[in-house]
Amino acid sequence: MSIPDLYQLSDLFSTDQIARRSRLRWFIDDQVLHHANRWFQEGHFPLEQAQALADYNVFGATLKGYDCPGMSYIDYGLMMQEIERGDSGLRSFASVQSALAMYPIHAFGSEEQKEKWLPKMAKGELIGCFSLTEPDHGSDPGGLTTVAVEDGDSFIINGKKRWCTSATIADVCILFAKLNDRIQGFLIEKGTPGFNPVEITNKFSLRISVSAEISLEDCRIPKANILTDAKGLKSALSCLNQARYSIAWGVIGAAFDCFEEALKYAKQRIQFEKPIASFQLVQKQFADMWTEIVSAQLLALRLGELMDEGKADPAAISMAKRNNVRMAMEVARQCRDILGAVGILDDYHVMRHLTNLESVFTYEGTDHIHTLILGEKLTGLRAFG
Amino acid sequence: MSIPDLYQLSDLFSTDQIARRSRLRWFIDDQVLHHANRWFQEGHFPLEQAQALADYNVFGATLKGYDCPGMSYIDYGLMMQEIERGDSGLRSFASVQSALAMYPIHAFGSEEQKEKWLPKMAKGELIGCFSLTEPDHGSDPGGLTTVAVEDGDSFIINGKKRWCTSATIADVCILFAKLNDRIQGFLIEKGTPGFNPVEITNKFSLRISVSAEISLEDCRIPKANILTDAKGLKSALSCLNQARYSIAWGVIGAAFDCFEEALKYAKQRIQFEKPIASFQLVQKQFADMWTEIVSAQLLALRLGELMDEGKADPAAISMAKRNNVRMAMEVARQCRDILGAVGILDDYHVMRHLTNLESVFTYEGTDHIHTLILGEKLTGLRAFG
Amino acid sequence: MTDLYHIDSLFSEEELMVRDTTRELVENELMPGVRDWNREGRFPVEMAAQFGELGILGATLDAYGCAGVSYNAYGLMAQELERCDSGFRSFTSAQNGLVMYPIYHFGSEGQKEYWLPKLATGEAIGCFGLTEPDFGSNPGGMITTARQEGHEYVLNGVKRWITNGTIADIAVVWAKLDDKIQGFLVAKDTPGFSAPEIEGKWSLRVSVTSDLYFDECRIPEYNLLPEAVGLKAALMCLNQARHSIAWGVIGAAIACFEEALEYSKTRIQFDKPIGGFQLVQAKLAQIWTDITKAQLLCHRLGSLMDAGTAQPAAISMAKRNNVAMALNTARVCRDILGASGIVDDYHAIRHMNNLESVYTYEGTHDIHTLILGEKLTGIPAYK
Amino acid sequence: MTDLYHIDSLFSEEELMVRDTTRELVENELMPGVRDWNREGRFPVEMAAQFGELGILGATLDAYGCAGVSYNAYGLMAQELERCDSGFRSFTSAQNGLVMYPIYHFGSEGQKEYWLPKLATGEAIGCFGLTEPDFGSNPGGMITTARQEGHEYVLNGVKRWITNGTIADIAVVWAKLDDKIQGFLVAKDTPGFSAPEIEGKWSLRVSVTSDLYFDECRIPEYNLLPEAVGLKAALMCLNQARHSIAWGVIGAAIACFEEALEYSKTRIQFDKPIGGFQLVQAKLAQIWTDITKAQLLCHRLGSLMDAGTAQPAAISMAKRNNVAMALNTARVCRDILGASGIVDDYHAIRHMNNLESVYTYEGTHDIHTLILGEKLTGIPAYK
Repeated sequence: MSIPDLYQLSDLFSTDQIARRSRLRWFIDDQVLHHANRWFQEGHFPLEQAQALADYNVFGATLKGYDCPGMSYIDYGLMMQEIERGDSGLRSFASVQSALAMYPIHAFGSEEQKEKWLPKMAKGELIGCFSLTEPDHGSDPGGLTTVAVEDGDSFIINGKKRWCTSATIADVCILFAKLNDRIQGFLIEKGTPGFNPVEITNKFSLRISVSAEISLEDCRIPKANILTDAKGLKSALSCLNQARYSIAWGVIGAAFDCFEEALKYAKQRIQFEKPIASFQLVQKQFADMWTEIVSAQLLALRLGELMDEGKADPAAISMAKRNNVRMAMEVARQCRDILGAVGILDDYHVMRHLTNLESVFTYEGTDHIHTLILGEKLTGLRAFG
Repeated sequence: MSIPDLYQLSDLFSTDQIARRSRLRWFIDDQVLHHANRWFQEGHFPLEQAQALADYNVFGATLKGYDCPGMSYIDYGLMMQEIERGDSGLRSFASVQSALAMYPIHAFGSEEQKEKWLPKMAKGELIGCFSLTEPDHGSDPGGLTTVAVEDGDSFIINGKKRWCTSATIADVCILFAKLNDRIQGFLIEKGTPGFNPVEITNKFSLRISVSAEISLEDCRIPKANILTDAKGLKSALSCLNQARYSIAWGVIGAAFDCFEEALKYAKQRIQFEKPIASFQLVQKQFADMWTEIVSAQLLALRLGELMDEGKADPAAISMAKRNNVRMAMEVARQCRDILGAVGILDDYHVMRHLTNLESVFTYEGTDHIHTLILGEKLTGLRAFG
Repeated sequence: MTDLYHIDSLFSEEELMVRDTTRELVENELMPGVRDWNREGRFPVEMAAQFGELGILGATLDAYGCAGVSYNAYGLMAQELERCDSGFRSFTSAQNGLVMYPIYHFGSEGQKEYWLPKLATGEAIGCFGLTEPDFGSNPGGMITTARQEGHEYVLNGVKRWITNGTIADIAVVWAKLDDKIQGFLVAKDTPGFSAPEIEGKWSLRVSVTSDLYFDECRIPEYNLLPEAVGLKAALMCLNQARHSIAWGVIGAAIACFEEALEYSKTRIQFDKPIGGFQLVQAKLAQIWTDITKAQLLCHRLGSLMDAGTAQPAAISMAKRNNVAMALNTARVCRDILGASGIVDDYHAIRHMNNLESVYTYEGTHDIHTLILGEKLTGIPAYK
Repeated sequence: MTDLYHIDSLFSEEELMVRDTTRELVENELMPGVRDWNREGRFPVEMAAQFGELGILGATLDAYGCAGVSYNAYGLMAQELERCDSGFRSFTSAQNGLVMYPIYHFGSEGQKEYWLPKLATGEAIGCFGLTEPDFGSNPGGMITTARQEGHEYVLNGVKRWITNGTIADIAVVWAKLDDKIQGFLVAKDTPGFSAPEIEGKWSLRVSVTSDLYFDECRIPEYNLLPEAVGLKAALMCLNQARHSIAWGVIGAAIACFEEALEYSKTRIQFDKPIGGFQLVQAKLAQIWTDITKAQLLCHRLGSLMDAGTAQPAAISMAKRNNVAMALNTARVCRDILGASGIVDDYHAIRHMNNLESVYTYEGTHDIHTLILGEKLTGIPAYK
């Protein structure tokens, strides 16, 4: 990386962590960044490359047992950062596999469910997805209307879901529905009749990632497919916290990639007979961005320590998700500006990151929702819902 | 403190550090905050209270030997934070005593100078000041025009200095002048004929602090009063780095005080039959400020570690000074807004902090200068001077 | 300030003359004293007569000794006054929009004939008591009461943040009469009425701000303002004041801008004027643009007010935008002045502190945000 | 959008009619297709004739088949076109400001008579070659050359970021002739001249952007534009284009604003429309204010241009301010749309991406900053 490590953050990582980061970086450089703009143009999700991430112990990174890597949250965060240097869509896929599919099975599933799914998911042989959001219930998932009813040895599920990452390629879907008026998680296997995911194709953002709508029409699943220990909305939200954590790290990677690209360009681009990097206005942009990136790294790192110690308050995760995504968006926008006219071309990565981050700003809790989570934590007063 | 420690930063400090911080906080609450608004109105610097800081090992905190405390940079930073919770002017006084007077004597002085001055300065019995800036040379101190010439066993100094904190109350002034066209440091004792400090009285900002102009008219000092090991502008700048470090920590304290005051007010102030803290717009302000405060703490803390290890790049200090002062100003402004009409009264502290921070933004390297230091570090290209 | 958008040519000859006369008064009488008045925390009440002479008081009203100029002419007066200090504009906004306007529109013929000529000359000074300690953004919740007893009304309650309160000869006071908001006139020295000044302000020091206390305060029946019924009447007065604020703060912004620009051209660092550095030019360029837009907004608003077609939300938009603009301008200019910017040899920091009050009063920034939000969405979000 | 400042009443009947006719064309012919054109990355060149019919092409010029409307009328046209997509306004800005304007002002009578009527009907399309790969903000440094050989000029060099290049029948090209900048006309299919399209744009996809290559390209002597001498002539063209940009982006902003406002009123979360939440109202209030100010700025600018008194810095101020305003508006609206905002069922994200180009082209934001800075301080800080 060409950005000086001004706060010597590398010293805060172990040799192992650095080595692991380097290997993954090489993979992303070689196998992802070279193709990302084409994939983005085509709206193509590179499933094989995504599965190859298993070799780097990305999937279920922090989970213990069941052939999962059992690494630290900081290990996990660093990997997410490297993956999102490649693309936010690819990182979204990895977040979903780890935080939203494997995590709930690990946390709330039966022994049988864990043994059946987790080892193969950790290897990337099976893909998972997570379905909570509905067309009319985004920020207020508690209002969801998908319903499960008991019928002999089965549950029958009906409803509509939206914005479900990986749904059309997933082997298993962790889906939340109301059973006797209480939110409950279920495992739905690929190909179950009545489970119909349809890809959303007209996206401008996260085009290297599958998003889908799902209609559930009398979808019948065996009773054994209930997530035994999942209790109410709280369990679903605990998955989101895992995902939000990975976002807080990931977007730093997107910011890095933009920053490096813009810095390189600014040093080479000559105007008025000198590099534009020598102009005060441009230096101001870099100084602002650099400071924000370092601050975001420190925030993510401290949060990782707290996660490893099992002490992170959900509001702490909200603070990092909100701050770091804002930071990355601002960096992408400033870098696009520095690149000038060429910044809109797919010769460069900035515009892809810029549009991707629009989704990241909105998903897993919008900026507003995290604002109000912090507000409530601080004041004890709830200003939403 | 009523702000939840969301990132559990207290765990990062030792029991000793926490205890020391608590003692100093009690002193500031009891001896400073109760009187600060009055002192500010009167433009009064409370010299006795300032000297009492010696009991808390504030002066020359990080220096070793000569009865100095020999503490860590993080110890020092925490103290500066607590002092500036009280007032930026008081912290400025402490910064000058430690970083700009004791530090250069310790780093560049002769053995005799050290023994003469440091023990008594550490005890607060003697006060020091630092004089580099001139009326026409603020951001470019290299252009200074004050001149020293040899004359037998003396140097004779002529010139004009400005914005010299503590000058009228100081027992010794570390003053920079050109000797044979090279910048050199000198010790000038109080009462030396031709050394004439005059207080600047029409300030709106830092009114609990003495700022002065100094005119030097054939000011004759003994040859022994040269700072032997001070070599050029670089030595002067190394003092500024010490001071900037203390600012990066200090302003967090000012931000804390504003934030706590506004939070308390917002929870109690009823409008439309509910506390204004329950309004979304107000919660957004708190969420933004809180995030920035935590980030600033992490930045200062990491910088402190680097200082303790002797590895801090000057640009790293610039990043923290610039970011944290901006943060504190924004916090003060937002808090003033939250306080509404009462925010302009001296029943509250916010407006005092707000105006103080205007000076802090400018001094010890303006925001622009630090911007361009970061720009140069990053691009290798110098956009100023 | 270079008039890049030829904004002067949008005004009539008469409007420009009004502006220039006001500017002359400001330059000759106010600017030389403002530094000391600010230090002392004193409003030079002796200036009121001079404001009266120039037709500034009750400027937009017809007859009863008032000048009857256009809203844009009055706006230019406010701009010139606030170019010196927000305190002078505050005095005028209160006298004109909050005292003379309600007497003119809601008063009896007798009330008009008695008070308006004196107020127009500055012989009498007025204040406006609506805000209460616990009811700032939500004046409808007020708890000051009036009850009728024979041929008198008896007032009880407290008002706060009242500009001119301590120096006023007459107060327009709002209280609940049989649970309905009603306006009254209360003369200085009425028993049971007192108006002590609020001390310790770090903002608007060249302005008098007071509490009003009513303790079984008895006023004659004919001091009821007959048409001043309901909160709406009070809000109409506030709209008048907000118009003058939107204009006035442009003056504060221009003063800061001109000072900082001049400084940037003469302050040498690294062997050239700091105005030659890109970072400084970026700041100057932005605030110049912001001032220009604020001028256009105000000019348009004044035209709508003259035509009687300005909606209250249009006034909210201008008050909210222009005060935020001026506050930001003052801060940026303070920064450009560097260390010098903290001493009162320069005006920027005084304006900066003043504008903190202006940002809050006559509807906080957030309240105007929600007025616009309601206008757009149809949904009130105050609560 | 509620016209809170009665801005419509600032325009003449004729100007409003021009706007409404353009709006009708946009609604009927452009809006239904724009989503697909954007997906395909295609400019529907067949629309040019319809623009011609409505008098949009060469709108402000007199005679030679041009409509001769006011700058404000033309501005309103630009606004309506960009309400659909910045690509349409870009096409028009190039055709009008950068091709027809220089032919009209710098061309010979023969050039005018031959080209202007065809360009005005849309039968011919033009482009403007000034920017080079290494000379964007600093066009004076260009390295494209022209040399005279007998009755011909021979051009060598490369131009970049040329709107309409690949579809143009005629290019206005700037090159150094004896070291002095000079304008020429180069017709399509001239040997040695090629104009391949730039691929891979994620912005302005409904617009053709091209390189122009000149490799010993020979043009007849009479294709020199006689009065197009020096960089100043080229910059005069840019000022024309910038005026239309300043107007156009208001349309993009309005489109985003209206879409987001409508969405906020119908999207229910926590049992109420999100438009009822304070945080959403704060965003809507701010962008509404910003659009209103941009409209007033443009209206004033158009009046100055009609009067012939607009300084170039005044145009810079409006281009810089309004594009930044529109870009911010698009971003905020994209945010209000939530997850839906990333699909092209909604317009906001397309406008947002388009405006990234508009922020950069015809003088980047920073360059206009420094133009204003120089105007204020007298000191150029470009270098």
